[in-house]
Amino acid sequence: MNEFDQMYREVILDHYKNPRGHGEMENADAEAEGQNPLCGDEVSIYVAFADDGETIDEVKFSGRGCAISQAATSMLTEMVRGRKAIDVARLDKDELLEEIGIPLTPVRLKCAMLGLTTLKVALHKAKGTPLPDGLAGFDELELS
Amino acid sequence: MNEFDQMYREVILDHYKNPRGHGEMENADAEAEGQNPLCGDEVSIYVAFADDGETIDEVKFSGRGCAISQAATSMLTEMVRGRKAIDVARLDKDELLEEIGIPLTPVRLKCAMLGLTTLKVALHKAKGTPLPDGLAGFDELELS
Amino acid sequence: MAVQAPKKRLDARAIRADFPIFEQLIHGQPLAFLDSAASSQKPRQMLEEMTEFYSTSYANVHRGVYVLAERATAALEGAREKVRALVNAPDVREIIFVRNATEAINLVAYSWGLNNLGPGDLVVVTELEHHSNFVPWQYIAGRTGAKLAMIPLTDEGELDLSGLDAIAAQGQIKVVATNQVSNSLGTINPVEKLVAWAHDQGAIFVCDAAQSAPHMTVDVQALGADFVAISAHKMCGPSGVGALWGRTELLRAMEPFLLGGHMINSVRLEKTTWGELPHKFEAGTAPMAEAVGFGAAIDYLQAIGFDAIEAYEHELAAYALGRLGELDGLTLYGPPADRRAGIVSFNVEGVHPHDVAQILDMQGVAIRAGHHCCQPLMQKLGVAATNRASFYLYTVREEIDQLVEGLHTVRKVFA
Amino acid sequence: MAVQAPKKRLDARAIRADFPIFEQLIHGQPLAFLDSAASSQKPRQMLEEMTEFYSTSYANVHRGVYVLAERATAALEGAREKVRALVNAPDVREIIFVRNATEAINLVAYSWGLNNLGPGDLVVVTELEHHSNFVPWQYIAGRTGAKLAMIPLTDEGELDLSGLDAIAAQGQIKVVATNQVSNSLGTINPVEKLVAWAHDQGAIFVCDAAQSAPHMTVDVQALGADFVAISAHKMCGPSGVGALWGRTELLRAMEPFLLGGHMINSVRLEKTTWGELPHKFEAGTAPMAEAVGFGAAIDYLQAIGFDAIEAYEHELAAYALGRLGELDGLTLYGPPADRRAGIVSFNVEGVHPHDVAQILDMQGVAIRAGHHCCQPLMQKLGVAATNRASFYLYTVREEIDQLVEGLHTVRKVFA
Ligand SMILES: Cc1ncc(COP(=O)(O)O)c(C=O)c1O
Ligand SMILES: Cc1ncc(COP(=O)(O)O)c(C=O)c1O
Repeated sequence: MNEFDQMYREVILDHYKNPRGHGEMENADAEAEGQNPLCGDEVSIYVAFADDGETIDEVKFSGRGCAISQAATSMLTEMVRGRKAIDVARLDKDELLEEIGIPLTPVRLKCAMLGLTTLKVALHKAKGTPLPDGLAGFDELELS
Repeated sequence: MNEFDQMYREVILDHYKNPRGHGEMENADAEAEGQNPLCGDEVSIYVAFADDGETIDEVKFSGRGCAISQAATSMLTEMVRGRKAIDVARLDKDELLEEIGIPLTPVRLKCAMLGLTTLKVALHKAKGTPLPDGLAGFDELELS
Repeated sequence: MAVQAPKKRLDARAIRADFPIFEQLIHGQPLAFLDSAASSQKPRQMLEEMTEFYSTSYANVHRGVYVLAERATAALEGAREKVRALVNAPDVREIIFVRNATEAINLVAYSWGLNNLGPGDLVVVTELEHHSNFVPWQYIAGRTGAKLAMIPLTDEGELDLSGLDAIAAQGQIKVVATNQVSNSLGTINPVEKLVAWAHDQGAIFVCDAAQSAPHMTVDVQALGADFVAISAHKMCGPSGVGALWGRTELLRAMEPFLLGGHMINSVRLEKTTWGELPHKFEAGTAPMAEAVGFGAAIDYLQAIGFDAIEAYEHELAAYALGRLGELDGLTLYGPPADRRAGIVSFNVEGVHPHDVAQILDMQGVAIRAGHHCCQPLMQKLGVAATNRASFYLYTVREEIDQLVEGLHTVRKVFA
Repeated sequence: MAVQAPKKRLDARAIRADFPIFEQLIHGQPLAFLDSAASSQKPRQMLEEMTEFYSTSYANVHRGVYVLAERATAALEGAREKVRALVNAPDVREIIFVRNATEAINLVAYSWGLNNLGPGDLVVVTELEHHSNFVPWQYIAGRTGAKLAMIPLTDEGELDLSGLDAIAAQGQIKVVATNQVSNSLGTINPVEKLVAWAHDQGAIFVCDAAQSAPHMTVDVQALGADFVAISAHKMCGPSGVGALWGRTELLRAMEPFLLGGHMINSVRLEKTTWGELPHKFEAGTAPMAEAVGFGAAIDYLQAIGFDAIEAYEHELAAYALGRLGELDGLTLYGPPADRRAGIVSFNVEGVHPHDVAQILDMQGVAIRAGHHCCQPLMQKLGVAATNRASFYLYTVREEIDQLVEGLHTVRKVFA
């Protein structure tokens, strides 16, 4: 298997072409926008909590980006549904990277992390918890 | 003859130790100050004209500087006495350099030219003639 | 600017042999380096001259009385004279060494702008500007209360000059700042016309020549501009050095920008006075070896000849536009080959530029994918990013073929 | 700061063999290079690392998706991490690459000063400052209406801290800016004390470490300063690069300084937003190869060890002060050897420093003659200029002997 078959393996292309959770959400319980100034890619993330106000019931995302960022965000929506907001806000990025399962260079790592970082910001904002220093550490990603 | 015997030949040292025209002058007809920002050396030049208002009757200088700048200025006072102001204001620097008669590196050339440039400024100021562009060209010398 | 028959044709294959970067394989493939607009590769001759300088003639410049300091000063000032000759400046003291074109523009924006702009004034840039000729003006305009206006683009990616009067009606134009060649689209802009317009308005004209100076003769006197900014690293020189050219009268009248050692005449607690040009604008230890390398790069380019370089790049651009035109689902941006420098921007339908560039990289092809520091232009084009292939004197047609091959693979992966 | 027994002694003769500059004769004599305080010579290892970078890994950084751009980015960011470790900064994003210490100080003066200083405020420097840590403050204070005050010197050439309260009474102190080691006298200043005083006043402390970082461990956390400025060229690195360290909170709160490519997050005609640290302060193409060379220089120095370097220089200073003391009619400036770095300033009675340096040069001895960019200090000393001999890790005692020999000749010529 050559390198680009590895990087653009079937599952990545599938998530890219058929993104799960793609769309917007009105009256989301949590929401944030992020962009990657290196390439101008943008993502908006919307979260609806279950009745307990803690469990993630639904996640949607919109925006534009490369296959890696779009696929990673699509996978992310599948990963976090049903989990507690607090756990996801602290999610180890390796968990997502494992799911993505391809070797990433530093520049592409930023693509892959755009969705997760934006989701974390949405959750922290909704819960009023301070952004951990490690998050601000995604220094190429502008979050708002 | 080795290099420093050449550069610090007898006549230079003589002018340095016994500068001609050293001193200040009250009510000078022309006067200017110059300094070399590379080393902080300063010179003030004073000129008295003869009754025709054109001939340089007396030149004096004060200030501090290295052997080259002091000797060159001392030699200069001997060179210009009795000449017309207008000719001295246009004096070719090579005439002075020939008199000095030693090889000069670019940095030391600035030392050697401090007195002459300041004298020219004094004369132009006194005569109300504009500083020629070539003078402003002594770009390391601050004149006032 | 039509393609002129150059006196001599350049031999890209021979030139290429001067560039050590091509002596390696990338992902097992020969390197097709198509990102020279971001920064060019370096010829051995230039690298050797810098090493030689450090090894035999290095010392801090200007103030030293000893041999090494004299040699270093002569080398730095010799490089300044080479830059002067490159841009045909009337006086070598108008050449100021800076880090890059960005700093050159900031120097003017701060030093001229902070002291000459105010409410009611207008700074005019274009929709085609690199951020480095946009954000400094926006920021300094903001600080001084002046306004920023933008000359828009036609659909072909050329400046639309039909609305100039409307812009002039918005305020007192004090600065017009545009590039000579667009780094995104390769567009060659009608700078002479804009200079005339700027001067009619009583404005100064700042020319960002970062992308033109590597590829064509830039003659500041023929241009008539007031300030010109260039970067060495885009023209076979080292990183860390660039030059600002400015008119003596303007530079003399300006306040200095960076303050410190070397740029002064005398320093007192009560009052400090500035040195003469160019020193007044060169605070602190200069990028000495970098300036020497810049000089060596100029020697290298001039030996080949800017006419030959420009003509060759037009050929490459035409060839690339032709070959890329063979591909389906490809959008090409910018003007026709005869009105553009060796830069080609495009998008592949349904594939994000990052993915295009990534898959190309795996085939040894280096292009740039992104906004190219031109977000206002990207907005205009309605995209987040484009792919950009850019050429230089060492580029060979095989590299463009390798790009086209690679794009076929991109389409296959995303089929 | 007492001399500590270093873990290992350095072998200057072996180190010297790494520096190609010493492979030549000057006026037929071996080179006695005693001007390292102005700029240091370069080891082969550093030069090779830069050439290697250009030859194998060069491209513009950060934005590129392809292999060369990734290598170049890794090299630049690797160098940043080396600078971080050098100064023990808590976070690598606090390291900003600039051209030199002068630019680093200007960055703070403009970006922090323009927005935080005003009438009634006071900026405090010392009589011992290099122009680069004096003129920027004077200029920005002037622009904002703040005042500049100077901590004076004792007759021994050390800071006189007895008048600090009187200074504080003159206004609201907002900035205290001093060097850690004086480039003219070699004085090692009590920076920690001054930092504490500055913070008591609610002021920020800017440390000019241009002359200390090459010679001793500079630990920004131990110092407690808010900003620290260094230059690579004084510490075996290339020209064209230096670093500013600043506290994250301050850097985050500050406006950017240079504007343009790379330092933005998004650019719109209506509004532009800044990138994250350190990018916010690094507009345009970085001095990439220079940063790589800086990193290599740090590796080189750390392999030898700053403790060993500092101890060795104290030895050389003591030896030089002893030998110079043998000469009649020589005035020595500055503190005793144990309170100074490897810098010795002096004057020869009746002989202008330019003449001293010239005659020494003819004997292969390179020293500096002038005001050393310290005119306020020269005023205090009541001289226009001094001679300065300065040492580094490649200096050998024979060079100091050669200096003393040469001074005998100076006396003979001017007898
Ligand atoms: C104490 C001190 N501060 C600042 C500087 C300025 O350094 P640079 O010229 O590298 O900016 C120097 C170097 O001359 C210095 O010795
Ligand atoms: C048109 C244009 N202007 C300005 C710049 C900025 O150049 P530098 O990053 O060397 O300052 C560039 C380079 O990217 C450019 O292409």
